[in-house]
Amino acid sequence: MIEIRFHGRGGQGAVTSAEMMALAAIAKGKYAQAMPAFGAERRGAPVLAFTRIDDEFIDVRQEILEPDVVAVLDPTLLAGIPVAAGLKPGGVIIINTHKNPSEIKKQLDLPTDARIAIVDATAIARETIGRPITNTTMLGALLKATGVMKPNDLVEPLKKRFGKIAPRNIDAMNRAYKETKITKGAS
Amino acid sequence: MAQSDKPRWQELEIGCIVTDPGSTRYYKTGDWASMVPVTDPERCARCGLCWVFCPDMARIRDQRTGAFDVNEFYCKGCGICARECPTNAITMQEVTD
Amino acid sequence: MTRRVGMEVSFALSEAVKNCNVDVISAYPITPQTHIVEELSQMVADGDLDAEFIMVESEHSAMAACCGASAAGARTFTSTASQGLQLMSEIVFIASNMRLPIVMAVANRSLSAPLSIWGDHSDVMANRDSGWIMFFVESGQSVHDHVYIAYRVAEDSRVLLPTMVNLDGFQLTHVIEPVELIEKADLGDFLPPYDPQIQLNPLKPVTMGPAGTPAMFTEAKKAQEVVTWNSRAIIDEVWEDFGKRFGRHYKAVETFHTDDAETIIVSMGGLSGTARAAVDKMRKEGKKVGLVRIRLFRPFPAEDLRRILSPAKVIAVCDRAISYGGPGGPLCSEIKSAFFGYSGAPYIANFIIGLAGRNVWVTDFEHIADRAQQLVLQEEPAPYEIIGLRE
Amino acid sequence: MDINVYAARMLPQAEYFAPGHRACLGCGHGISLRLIMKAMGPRTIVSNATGCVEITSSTYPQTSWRVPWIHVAFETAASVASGIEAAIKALQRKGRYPEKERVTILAVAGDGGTADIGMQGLSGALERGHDFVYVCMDNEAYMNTGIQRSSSTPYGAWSTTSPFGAKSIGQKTWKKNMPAICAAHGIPYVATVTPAYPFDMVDKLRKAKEVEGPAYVHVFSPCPTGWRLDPSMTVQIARLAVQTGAFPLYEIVDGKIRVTEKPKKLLPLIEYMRPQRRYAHLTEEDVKKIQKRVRSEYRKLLKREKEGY
Repeated sequence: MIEIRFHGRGGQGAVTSAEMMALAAIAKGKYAQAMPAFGAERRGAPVLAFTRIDDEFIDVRQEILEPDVVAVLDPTLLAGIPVAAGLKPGGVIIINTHKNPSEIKKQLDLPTDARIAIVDATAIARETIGRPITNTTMLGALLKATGVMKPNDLVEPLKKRFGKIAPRNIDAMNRAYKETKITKGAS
Repeated sequence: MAQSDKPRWQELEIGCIVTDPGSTRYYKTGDWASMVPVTDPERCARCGLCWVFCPDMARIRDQRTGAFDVNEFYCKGCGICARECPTNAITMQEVTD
Repeated sequence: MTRRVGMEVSFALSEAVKNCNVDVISAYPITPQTHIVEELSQMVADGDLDAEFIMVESEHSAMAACCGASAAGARTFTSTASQGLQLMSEIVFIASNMRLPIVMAVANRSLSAPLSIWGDHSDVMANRDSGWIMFFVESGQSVHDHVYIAYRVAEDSRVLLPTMVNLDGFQLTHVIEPVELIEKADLGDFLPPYDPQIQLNPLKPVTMGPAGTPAMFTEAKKAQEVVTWNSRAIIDEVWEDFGKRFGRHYKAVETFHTDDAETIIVSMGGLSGTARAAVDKMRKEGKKVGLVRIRLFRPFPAEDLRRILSPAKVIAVCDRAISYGGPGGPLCSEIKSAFFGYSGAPYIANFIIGLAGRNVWVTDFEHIADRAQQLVLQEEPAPYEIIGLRE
Repeated sequence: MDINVYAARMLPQAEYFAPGHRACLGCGHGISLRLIMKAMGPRTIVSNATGCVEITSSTYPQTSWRVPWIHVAFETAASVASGIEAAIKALQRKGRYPEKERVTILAVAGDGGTADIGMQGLSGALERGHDFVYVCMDNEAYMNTGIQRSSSTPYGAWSTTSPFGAKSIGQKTWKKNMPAICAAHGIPYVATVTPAYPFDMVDKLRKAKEVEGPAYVHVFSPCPTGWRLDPSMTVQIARLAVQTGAFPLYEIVDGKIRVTEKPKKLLPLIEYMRPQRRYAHLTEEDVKKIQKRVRSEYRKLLKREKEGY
């Protein structure tokens, strides 16, 4: 089972990212689960969302404390939120940032042999979608960093969810898939 | 104590519905009356106002004469008919056994 | 054929309501039930569901309108949660004695105060004695299936009782997961059109909901009690038929690894999944732990529970509600009374978990199993314990 | 002779509300319900709130109703009616309702079930525009439970929970204006009626029935028991209520008011109050004060009628 935790701010679409991953996995015949952390938070507040993907029926319904993958949709979260908390050894953290990996590494408390994937999702989203909404862009980075599915697998769920603006979101995902850089994390 | 004249639980309708419409017609409210209206058929104008104003449907019209009189099975003896009768044809009298 | 899709559990529920071809929906929005009524509104707006949707001004009116609609012979649906269930509670009790086969999905949520939008079983437990048949489901699939099952049971002429499908707020309602949708065509004659036994109809007038004097009230309640117990046979029959048709087999009490278990965790609703994962883990570690999931809460499956739980040494009952100043959790007190007077009862420990959506982890269930085994060694029976409490 | 003499013969003979009901002797509801049901006819379904009407007409295993009738709870007459209306709409559309013609849905509730506990449900049903007739059987207090005040109890009246005493005049508030509240929902028909004017009552209820959408009819229905009144005076007191201006008869059709009974000169209010011992404790001053208010309210109605709103 792969467990993914998304960090974002209310309104940035972290929940949508989690849902798109689950829907794509289910469409491929896998078992998957997506859920938000059920807070009372409103637009702008830090939020969490979770996705589980497995080949077998998923029993657990708890939130994810020890993720295999963490995706951070908003670079400003790094300052206040321990986004890497519980990240499994060998896990991967994907961060939307224009900074370079060594700068980012200093801000994070990473387990041994964790990997860092970085992508300037905000820039890509701005250029491709026209708005700094990074949820679909970050999906590209997530796919690149984990290999759990191919960008093509997300096309149908994205089309269904985004309708007319789906092509731009798919472009953003594909571009992020290409531009994501993965490095080893803590030594 | 068993109440043998009442239905047993097995005999109740689904959801205690009542399937006989208007079945209170079997219930004698005439017992309540301490007064009873007595109508003078000579003075009765056959207007039917007593029938209109009776809360208990206790005014009946004589098919032959058209005059109105009391149905003692239902009449509770309120006296509205006597008070409303435009020709003062009705008087209230005490019920005697 | 059934179609396997990923969807939010609230939508899987709404799909089933649509496929049941309900005639009237009457509901008032409340978190975490909102996605259900939003989806159903859209279905009606799109013409996918030919029903009257009464957007009432309160849950009290929601249930009252359901009573009117059901009495007029309509297949009727509503959904609520928490404060909403409490507000309509007066009418919830009336619907059952009037034998109106309304189906209601309750997105279980805690009761104020303090105000909480998050899930537990306080709402349904406060309506425990309302005379409704009560199912508890634990996955999107069982939610979807139990809408069909609920209508089939409720409308059976031998039953005619309102039926509640309890699904945990957020932990089920807001989760996306795979569901095999039963399409209308697959449903076949599993759910025949509703043929009302009693109906408000000018061609055959009946009086419904008359005043009951002391001379008949007791008989009316006895009749209600008997029909509620008798519904169990029909529920089993419907589950069996459902299993044959759709391959998913449901029972009043479902078991995992209970045969040789020394410790059995008892759970109800959405947290059963996490409990099952915990039991799997403990089994791998060689611990003789099993799990019982109670799917049917009313009529209460006391006999099934006695049979299944008797061989174990320790039972750990998990409640998501407290009976203040009473015996702890309502589920546990029912299980204890199911055993009272029977010889060879196991030790029964009670744990309060997941109040107002408090996370319950696999490790919590491991702790519950361990703790129950410690408690059995104590001389005095222990009162309930609250899991995850800061003290 | 009174116009009502001819009216009697023009009323339908059929009774849909049966005798043998357990209402008090001289009960205004008995007269009103008979007349209401004559106007509604046999193709009617009644949703009844808990109250005097409900309890005296449905003592299991008997019923006074010859039409389909349902009682759910105290505050639910309108919401249950909405459910019935929606169900019949859906079932007729789907060809699954035995009656193919238009069915009249009648909600019946007392003043407590309307102006107090049932107000929210009524407002909701009016706002949603269900096709139904709502009748408020106003006997100006909770009579079923033993004469407790409601918001429909008139100023100064005694009740068991608005007693008069050294520091109390009795009811301290003016009667809530339910017809105005209902009219404010913009519904097509609102009317006030009383059994002393039976022809007017049946006429208005027929209009209420015919109109599409919600109709609200406020029935001034004297309660000899609660008003401490000679039971033979039920009709007379209702007539006096109209003639003194205490309860004016009017209708509001699509927002326009028409006063349907206009006494040439209003009688002194004391003639209406004197026979009712619920007012016996009032001083002359009190009566003057109440009459002043009654007359100013009545003038307001006439002004509204004249100005056409």
